[in-house]
Amino acid sequence: MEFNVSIEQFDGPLDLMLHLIKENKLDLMDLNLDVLAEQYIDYIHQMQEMHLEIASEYLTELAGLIEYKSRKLLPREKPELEDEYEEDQREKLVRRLLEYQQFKDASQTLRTQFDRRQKQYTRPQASMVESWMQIKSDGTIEPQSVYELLKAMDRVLKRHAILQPYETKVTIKELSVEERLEQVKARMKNETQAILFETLCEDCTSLHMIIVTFLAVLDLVHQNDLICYMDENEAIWIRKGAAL
Amino acid sequence: MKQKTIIEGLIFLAGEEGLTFEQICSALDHPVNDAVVEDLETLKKQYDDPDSGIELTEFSNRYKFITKEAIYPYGQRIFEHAKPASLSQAALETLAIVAYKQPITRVEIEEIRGVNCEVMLKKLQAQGLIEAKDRLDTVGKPLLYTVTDEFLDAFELNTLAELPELPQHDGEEDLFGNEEEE
Amino acid sequence: MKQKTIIEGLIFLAGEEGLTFEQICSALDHPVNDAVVEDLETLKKQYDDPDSGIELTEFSNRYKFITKEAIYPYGQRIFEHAKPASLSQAALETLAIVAYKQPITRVEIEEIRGVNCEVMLKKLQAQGLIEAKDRLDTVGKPLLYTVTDEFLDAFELNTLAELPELPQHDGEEDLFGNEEEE
Repeated sequence: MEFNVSIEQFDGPLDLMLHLIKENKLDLMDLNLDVLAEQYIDYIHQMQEMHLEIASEYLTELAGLIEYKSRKLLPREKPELEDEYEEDQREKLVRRLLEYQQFKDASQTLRTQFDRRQKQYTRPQASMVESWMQIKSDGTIEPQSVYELLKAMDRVLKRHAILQPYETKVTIKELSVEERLEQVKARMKNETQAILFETLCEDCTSLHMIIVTFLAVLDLVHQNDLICYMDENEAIWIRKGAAL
Repeated sequence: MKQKTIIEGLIFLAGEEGLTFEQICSALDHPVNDAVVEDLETLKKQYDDPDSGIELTEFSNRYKFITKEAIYPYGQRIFEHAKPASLSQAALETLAIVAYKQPITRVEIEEIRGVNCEVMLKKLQAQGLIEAKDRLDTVGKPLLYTVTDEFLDAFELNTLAELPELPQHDGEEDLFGNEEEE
Repeated sequence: MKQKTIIEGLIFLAGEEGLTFEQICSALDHPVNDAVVEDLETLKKQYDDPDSGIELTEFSNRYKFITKEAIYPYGQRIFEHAKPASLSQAALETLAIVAYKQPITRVEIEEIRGVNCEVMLKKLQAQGLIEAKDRLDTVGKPLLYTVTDEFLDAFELNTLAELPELPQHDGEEDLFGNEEEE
């Protein structure tokens, strides 16, 4: 028998057993423990042959199943007792598998809810609030949870990432020259006087954006939308052109 | 100023922390429970409008404003870092067990999952989704794990009573009918 | 979804820092300046309604939502009576930065927190939670802050190595994505 699923894909021995039950179309309510045990033992052996690391939990269950199998192979001296053992082992395992399956199912619902909630943004508490809070002044510190510290750091990092999108390179979709061109045109349309290139760059938050602005200005000069000149201090002045 | 207006502003001020019903009442001049409930309902409806990018939610008994899910892809374009966390199958299973069975000890969780959960429990604790405040009064005094308010918020729940009933597998139905392969 | 709806959601999630016109445009699908300006105007008017507790402001080229000022006194009632924390959020955040990044200068802390921390650092030093024994060997020789033994006591730690691991926010590695059970 070939097994195509690697052990890393299972969340533990019970997960693996549920998979084997499904693969072999076994009935969980009337479980054929012989088949399951055989499959499980084969599977673990195959994984071992592939030199995959097998967590101890899998081996614990393996030991139980090997014991079950070997008992069945031994000549039976007290048939009633053995039957009882077999029934107990089976019932116990089925009960565990059913309970595990329940939580596996429940976790699917939880996943849906979690994923949806993750896609909704919140915003930090207004900074005003902090100034309203009273802070204990006697200087003594009660024992604190280290997780409060972790949460605080997490908050800081999240906020840092959100509030400084430009500084964290490639965070922002870069503005294209075409888009900037339209913005500059809109801006210059109502400008009767010449303005400094720097003024045009007031909303720039990165070097990239300044370069894009410059390229847009060059384009617009070429199209006679803008007139551009440099003064004695090498400052660049821009004025509305004939075409705008 | 209308009471509804004040409530709206207050919830907004509180940001991600949100406000409980009691906190809202404590800020109002002469709060009448029914009137506050009504205002909250009106606000909820108002923001439910598909033209609104924001919604008013009540998770973990706290009212807070959050953006609608449909805003997410656009938000990502500006804030690439605001990627959502994801939880592994193992993490979700462990959380499910704690949520349905709490308070519960590590050993009990491990019995159900069939694997050692020590590292996982530490991670979930660090993530603020579970906590261990009490200990079972037995040999070894093992820690008792419960889910946190943050868990409720992360899973869109107001209280644990809102958890869907555990699926029962007592015979007839196809056990793997709803199984999803990954 | 309407463009106005997206703009509303984006400005909301940007918090107090707000968004520039260009940032808003960069998130939209096919932004036309005039249409975006119009949406912003409509939103402004919509929130100008005296019944709204929130307003859309434009200050130094950034759009942001804030709570109307008339609501502040009500907010103050909630938060000044809130159980006074022995360490404020700001104090915890500053401590967290020192603990995770030490030794660290004031300027570095301020870069991370985005606000001036001079007073806070003095306060924490007075409380004995941090200290500044060394100086960085660079221009100005700034002080290097580290946490104290008292800090370790307060947080029930033996060494800083016991601090819980920080979750990843760089999107490259999901927090629980590569989970391995032990």
